[in-house]
Amino acid sequence: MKKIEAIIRKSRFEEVRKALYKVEIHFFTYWDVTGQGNETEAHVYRGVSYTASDIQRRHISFVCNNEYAEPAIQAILAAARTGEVGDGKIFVSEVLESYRIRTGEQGSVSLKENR
Amino acid sequence: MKKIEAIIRKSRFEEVRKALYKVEIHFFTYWDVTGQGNETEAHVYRGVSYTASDIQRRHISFVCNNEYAEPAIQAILAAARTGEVGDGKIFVSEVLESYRIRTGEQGSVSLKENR
Amino acid sequence: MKKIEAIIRKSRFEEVRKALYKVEIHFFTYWDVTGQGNETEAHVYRGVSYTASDIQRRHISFVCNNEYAEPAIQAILAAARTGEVGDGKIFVSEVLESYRIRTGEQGSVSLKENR
Amino acid sequence: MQTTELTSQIPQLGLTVHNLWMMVSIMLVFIMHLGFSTLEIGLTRSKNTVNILFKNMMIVAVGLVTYAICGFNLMYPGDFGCIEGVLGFAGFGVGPAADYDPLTYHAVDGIGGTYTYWTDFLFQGMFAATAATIVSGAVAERFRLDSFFIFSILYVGLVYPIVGSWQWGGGWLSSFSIGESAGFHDFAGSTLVHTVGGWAALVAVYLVGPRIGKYVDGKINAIQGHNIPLAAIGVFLLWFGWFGFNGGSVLSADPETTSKVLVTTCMAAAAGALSAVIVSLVLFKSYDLSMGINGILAGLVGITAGADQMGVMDSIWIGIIAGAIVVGAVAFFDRLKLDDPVGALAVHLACGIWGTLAVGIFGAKAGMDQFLVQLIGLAATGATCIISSLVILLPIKALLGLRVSEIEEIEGLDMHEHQMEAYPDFRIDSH
Amino acid sequence: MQTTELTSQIPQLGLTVHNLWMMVSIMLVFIMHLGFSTLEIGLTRSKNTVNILFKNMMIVAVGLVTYAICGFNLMYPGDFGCIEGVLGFAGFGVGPAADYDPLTYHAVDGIGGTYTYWTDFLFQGMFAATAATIVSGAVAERFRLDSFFIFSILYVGLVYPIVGSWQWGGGWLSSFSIGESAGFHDFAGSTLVHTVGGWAALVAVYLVGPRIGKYVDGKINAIQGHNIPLAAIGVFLLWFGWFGFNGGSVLSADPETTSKVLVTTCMAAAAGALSAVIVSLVLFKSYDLSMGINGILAGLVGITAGADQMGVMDSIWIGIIAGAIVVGAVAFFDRLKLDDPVGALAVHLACGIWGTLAVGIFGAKAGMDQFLVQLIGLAATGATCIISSLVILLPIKALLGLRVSEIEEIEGLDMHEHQMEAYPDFRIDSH
Amino acid sequence: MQTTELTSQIPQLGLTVHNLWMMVSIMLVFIMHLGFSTLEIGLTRSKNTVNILFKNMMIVAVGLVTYAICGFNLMYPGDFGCIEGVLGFAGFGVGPAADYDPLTYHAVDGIGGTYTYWTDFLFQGMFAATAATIVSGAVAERFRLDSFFIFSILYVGLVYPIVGSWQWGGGWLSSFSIGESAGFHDFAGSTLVHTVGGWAALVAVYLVGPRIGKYVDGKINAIQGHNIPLAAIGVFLLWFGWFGFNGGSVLSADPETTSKVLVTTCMAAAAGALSAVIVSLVLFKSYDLSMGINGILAGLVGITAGADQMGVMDSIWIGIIAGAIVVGAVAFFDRLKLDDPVGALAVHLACGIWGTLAVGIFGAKAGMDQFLVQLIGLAATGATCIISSLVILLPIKALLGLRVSEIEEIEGLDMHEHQMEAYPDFRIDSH
Ligand SMILES: Nc1ncnc2c1ncn2[C@@H]1O[C@H](COP(=O)(O)OP(=O)(O)O)[C@@H](O)[C@H]1O
Ligand SMILES: Nc1ncnc2c1ncn2[C@@H]1O[C@H](COP(=O)(O)OP(=O)(O)O)[C@@H](O)[C@H]1O
Ligand SMILES: Nc1ncnc2c1ncn2[C@@H]1O[C@H](COP(=O)(O)OP(=O)(O)O)[C@@H](O)[C@H]1O
Repeated sequence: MKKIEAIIRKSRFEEVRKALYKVEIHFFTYWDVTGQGNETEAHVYRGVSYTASDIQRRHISFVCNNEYAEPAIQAILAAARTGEVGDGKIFVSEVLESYRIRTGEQGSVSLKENR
Repeated sequence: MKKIEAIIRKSRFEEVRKALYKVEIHFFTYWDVTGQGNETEAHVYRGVSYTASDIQRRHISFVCNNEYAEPAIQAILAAARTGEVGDGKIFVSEVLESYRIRTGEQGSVSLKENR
Repeated sequence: MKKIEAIIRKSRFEEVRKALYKVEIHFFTYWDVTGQGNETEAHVYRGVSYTASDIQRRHISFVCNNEYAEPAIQAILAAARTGEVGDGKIFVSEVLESYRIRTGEQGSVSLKENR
Repeated sequence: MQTTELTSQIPQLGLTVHNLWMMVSIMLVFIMHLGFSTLEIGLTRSKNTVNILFKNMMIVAVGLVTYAICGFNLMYPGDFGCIEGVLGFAGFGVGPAADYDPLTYHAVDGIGGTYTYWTDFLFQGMFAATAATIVSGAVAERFRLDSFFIFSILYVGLVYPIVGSWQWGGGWLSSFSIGESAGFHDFAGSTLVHTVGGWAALVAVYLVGPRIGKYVDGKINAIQGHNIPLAAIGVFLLWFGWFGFNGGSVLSADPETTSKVLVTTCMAAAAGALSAVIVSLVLFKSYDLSMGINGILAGLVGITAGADQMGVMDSIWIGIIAGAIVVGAVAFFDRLKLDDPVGALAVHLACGIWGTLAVGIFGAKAGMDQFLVQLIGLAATGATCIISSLVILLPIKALLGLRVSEIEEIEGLDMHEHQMEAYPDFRIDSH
Repeated sequence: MQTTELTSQIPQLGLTVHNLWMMVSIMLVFIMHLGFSTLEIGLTRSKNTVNILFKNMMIVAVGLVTYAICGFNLMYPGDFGCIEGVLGFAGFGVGPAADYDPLTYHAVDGIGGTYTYWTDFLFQGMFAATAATIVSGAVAERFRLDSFFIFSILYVGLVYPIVGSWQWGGGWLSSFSIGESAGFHDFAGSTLVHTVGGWAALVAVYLVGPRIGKYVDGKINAIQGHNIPLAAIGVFLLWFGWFGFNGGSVLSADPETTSKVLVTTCMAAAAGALSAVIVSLVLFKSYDLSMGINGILAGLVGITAGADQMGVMDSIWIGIIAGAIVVGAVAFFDRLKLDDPVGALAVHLACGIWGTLAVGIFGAKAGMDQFLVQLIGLAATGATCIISSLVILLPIKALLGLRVSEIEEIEGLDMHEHQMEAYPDFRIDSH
Repeated sequence: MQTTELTSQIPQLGLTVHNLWMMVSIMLVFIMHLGFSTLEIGLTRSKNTVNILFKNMMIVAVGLVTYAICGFNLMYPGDFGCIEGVLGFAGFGVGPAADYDPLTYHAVDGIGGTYTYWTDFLFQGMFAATAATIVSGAVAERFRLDSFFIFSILYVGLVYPIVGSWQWGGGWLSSFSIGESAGFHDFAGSTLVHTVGGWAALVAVYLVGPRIGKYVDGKINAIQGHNIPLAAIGVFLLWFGWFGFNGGSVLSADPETTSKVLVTTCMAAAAGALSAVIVSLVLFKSYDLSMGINGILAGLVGITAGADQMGVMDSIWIGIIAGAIVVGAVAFFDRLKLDDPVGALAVHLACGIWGTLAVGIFGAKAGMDQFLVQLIGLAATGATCIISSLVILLPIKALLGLRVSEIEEIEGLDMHEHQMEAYPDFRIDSH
């Protein structure tokens, strides 16, 4: 099982969501984070102009069986790209075990569709 | 050391907290996330009814020594379950190292109680 | 590649940011979480005094190449410490792969500076 | 123009001035409903915000309509056809009598007519909804919406005006006297509005039970309100509205009386704030803004019964005592496990009682006889309100239930009763 | 003092009273702009909040200044020098005529002078900005700021006052009659303010197109507003302001008329709220607060044309129908893919039309002739507004464009046009 | 009724009307405190919200009470027993003199009595707290609560009324003249309220030092306010309140003067908004709402000294210049490292000075002599305020300290001084 974490622009979120659907990733969890990176944003406040390198981004995280990982990564890479500095990153790591709380199922079956 | 991540219903949070206490998990970190999954929620807004599959959930995360992992998982499974679609997931992964910032302690001792 | 996760006091955030800069960690992602631990906070609300053990903390997360990990950890340990209960934790885990969305670069090069 | 011609305009001009003041007061009392709304949502959790706003907004509408249908004619029946001094009814609907002349509709000696029929109706109508709003705050976060509205319609449509008629409609209470005392005195409604709302709130809070998590294992937990700025906006707007609530209750723009009423009102509010803050600083070692808010309201409710009778120092004392009472009362009701998220019982019931009694202690009417009259008036109206509330609420409880389901309460009434969130863009960390 | 000396003060005293009421009304109409502001930001997404506030705040400034420069003298030209009954202009700038005497500036039979030149200007100036604000709400979240201001300046500076002059400035509409009817009747501006804003909003919404994500694959999506408490504050403040909008439109403090206008206004608002809530409860099985809010506004807009003509029951019926119309109209405009984030078309256009027609159906002037006059008045003003809006907007569209870029719309106008966030401390989960 | 009988009511009727206007003004000035509250919390960080609300709410209470105890009698001493024209005191407490008659208490030629003793006290009392509120905004986010209240009590209780007595109490400044000039002119308090607050703010800001992180390594950082909608609500309410602040300062409801004052007030506010926005658009290439907000306030403060003297064009010019000044002043104070989170120095001090001087430049009194008188008045009051502030603040600094601890400042005053959060349900990303 792999855990895929992607830090993307909020404005690309809907595209990424759609792309993940296409590769059968229907389950994921996301939250908003602040990213510190290359990109900066111009602000003006009461006559002070300044640039901030803290930029709001969306963090998407999901766990999937190994065979889903590569297509999902490609899907995100394609959907989240604008080509401008600040498009974000994808990280992949290993997950040992997974449980579906509702049924108590364990292992790769717990990641499969089941209503 | 294991990292346990659980994505649960907000309404089950207090139960889960209590259950974790019983298995001696007194330390954890949580934040609110949006989950995309099977469950949908009905909304009405200015005469438009719609269902959303983005549902607010709570993400609990903690790192514990290996022997604590299994009881903690069972505790969450029991406390977070309602039996309805949308109860959430638990993921387990390996952690290489841990530090307590206050004391600089490293390794499994840093996860033990110490006031 | 290593993923470093640190849960720190919000009030130490600026110090930690500076310390990470010094060890050439220019990229990271952070968000606010609630920590459940030893520390408690006193509150008063409409005549009821109570203590809460849910305390707002900041969660910093970044992935770096192996040789950067140790200096980064030491930097955080030094910058985030106040010596009072509640200073937080650092966790280290293994990451399998990393991608830069903008360029599609993969592997350790994707973690290097590139504008 | 001829002198006499001009002079004949004077009564009309007088009516215009006084009526203008009353219309300003109407608006001020109206805006109190916004004050109540933001105060109540500020002091409760975000997950119930839409629900509370819905109640507070609709209660104005329901209040005005029921008052138009029957409330006004129950409260000001003219003569008490049904039971002398206790119950009268001038028929359904509104509209002036055939021989209506605004110049004489409400004429004050030495002043002349002071307002029109329409002003009268609207001013009273705006007051009416207040009583139900008080209940809404006290039972917030767990009361069923439908049950609340059934209760409100009956309470605002029937109980409030009937009790009100005893005093303001010229019923038995207005002429009830002991010894020297010249009748029950309730200038702007410490009893007739605030305790009438407060008693119903008490019964409703008792019947519906506390919120989940409020009293656990004998411990009192604080359930914090989610938006203190909104609560602060609420209390400022309520103070603002009270200029009309008390100022308008003079029923004319008489300069000396109205301006003095504004002074006593403001001094009581200021004193209430200071006293509540100082008392809670001593007790809890903290500058407790939530108590400061309650202290202002305590002072305002406390002065309401006697705002026209008090001197400056009297009103400061009334405010100081009200501020202390409210701190004690919040703790007291908590001790009794009467869970009142916004402190409505402490403010409206406890300080409404205090304000009514204060007329017998401070100011122009002070005296043992007056004190007794006030006490009896309180007892009579209190008993009536408690009994009526039970008579209305118990059947509702049996048929519909008063309380939402547990899951609804935990996940919030907004999502379940309204399928809407108050703050969809914000990350909420609901508690 | 001598009797005659005293008596000679009566006209001045009358002027003072009536003028005082008008000044109170000015303030109330002013505060409506705060109401519009919070309503509009409440019903839109957090990422566009600064933008909407900027528009609403600056529109007051722009409105007042353009009205001072030319609007006032276009709307109240005295005589129609240019085209009889259609277009007149009394010159740039403001200031009373040489022979100005406040006692006769606006004298009402049997009452005398009721306000000064300055009161007149400011009251009308506060009204003027309202029309542009209506447009602002309807095109929120995607309209360019510069294009909006160019449009507003021209529309508030020219179109609004010219159309207004036809009726309130004594132009052709004010004396237009069919059969028995005594001229077009628009008491406080259902047509002249609300539909004038509404038609422009319709054209602008059509030209600018819907927000991204609103209509996808033939499906209508709800884009929730981000702050329901602010929307609720808005609607309360608008109701509050309407006391002055309608009450001040009496143009004197005449006690009987003003107080009755306040009653009809409030009853229509209350009825509108109840009706919209009940209709949407039946249709959507949900207590829809957002519709309750629209219902109140619907009732208020609906009563505005005939607030002085209606009885209590008439105003309740007008409110009930307005409340039902608004629910239908929201769905109707959505069906037409006219995306209106705050419901301005449903409230101001649909209910403005309804209110104008209602004068021919309910109340003192009801009758077929009057109905036709109202209809023709609506048609004439509507056509003028639509054409003028096109004439102004099409060139702007060609030169500057009406719409912000896609990325700007997705990331929010706040960051792009203002480089500022509305809530920097809060975690926003923008949608 | 007999003609003479009726006629005898005229003076009383006049008093009623004028007093009514003053009571309306009292309410409007009162609601300014809500405006200040939401403006200040909007422009500061969420972690200090409860603290600021606490200060703003309690300052009203403290202001009214200290004004009742001694302020009123210091400001309007009747005769200057202590130092002729400089210091007088009519004793502790409030209450009219034995021979008090409202008909003559404040009689204006040709108008008669215009308000009662009570109205006078309350109107002045509402003004008094304003000065301390100005300070509260400027030192927000780092000043100790206890030190602030000690300062406020002394400043509002002693300095404000003594300085005020020089002009409004009939002291030396009111009759000070050079050449042709007819005495210092400060209609509604550009000097006596706004700069009196502003100078104290300047001293306090200087003594307490900037917020951590504001000036780092010679760079000026922006510390954004957390809730722009609240700031916008604040500025609208302040404008609304200014109708009473300036309108009430006419001290009667005289129709021509009051309505013209409202016009000049509104035009200056509108012009200030436009000018500040345009200037900052040119300088910073951004539609800066925060500057628009300051521009409105700048215009309002600027017109306050001469609102009764100006024509429409004068007031527009005053507003335009004030709007430009405020943009420059914000940058200027930042350059001096005087950290003022809400721009109180730029608005109240800089534009208060501008407004005072403008009386010598624009309007009916313009002239070199008048300009000099205004300048000297400014210098005298300014010196007094600065010295008094130092005399009060330095001992407080020595004994208690002015500033909270570093950890308290970083984590927020709310948690440390109040143990309460403003938004417990929201995820805060504090900065
Ligand atoms: N090594 C990292 N660990 C965690 N988050 C990262 C890392 N590198 C980048 N990010 C996240 O990705 C975002 C975009 O990165 P940035 O450097 O601005 O652009 P780019 O990747 O296009 O060079 C950052 O804001 C940050 O949130
Ligand atoms: N593979 C996954 N990766 C990350 N989060 C997941 C995954 N599967 C489910 N979740 C989270 O769990 C929540 C509940 O899942 P859902 O499919 O709705 O119910 P159930 O698990 O009962 O079938 C989702 O909203 C999502 O936040
Ligand atoms: N094992 C853990 N897993 C996840 N988070 C933890 C763990 N231990 C501590 N934390 C986080 O660190 C914070 C500080 O820990 P605490 O026990 O209060 O202080 P200390 O580490 O100084 O003893 C907690 O609030 C919690 O957020």
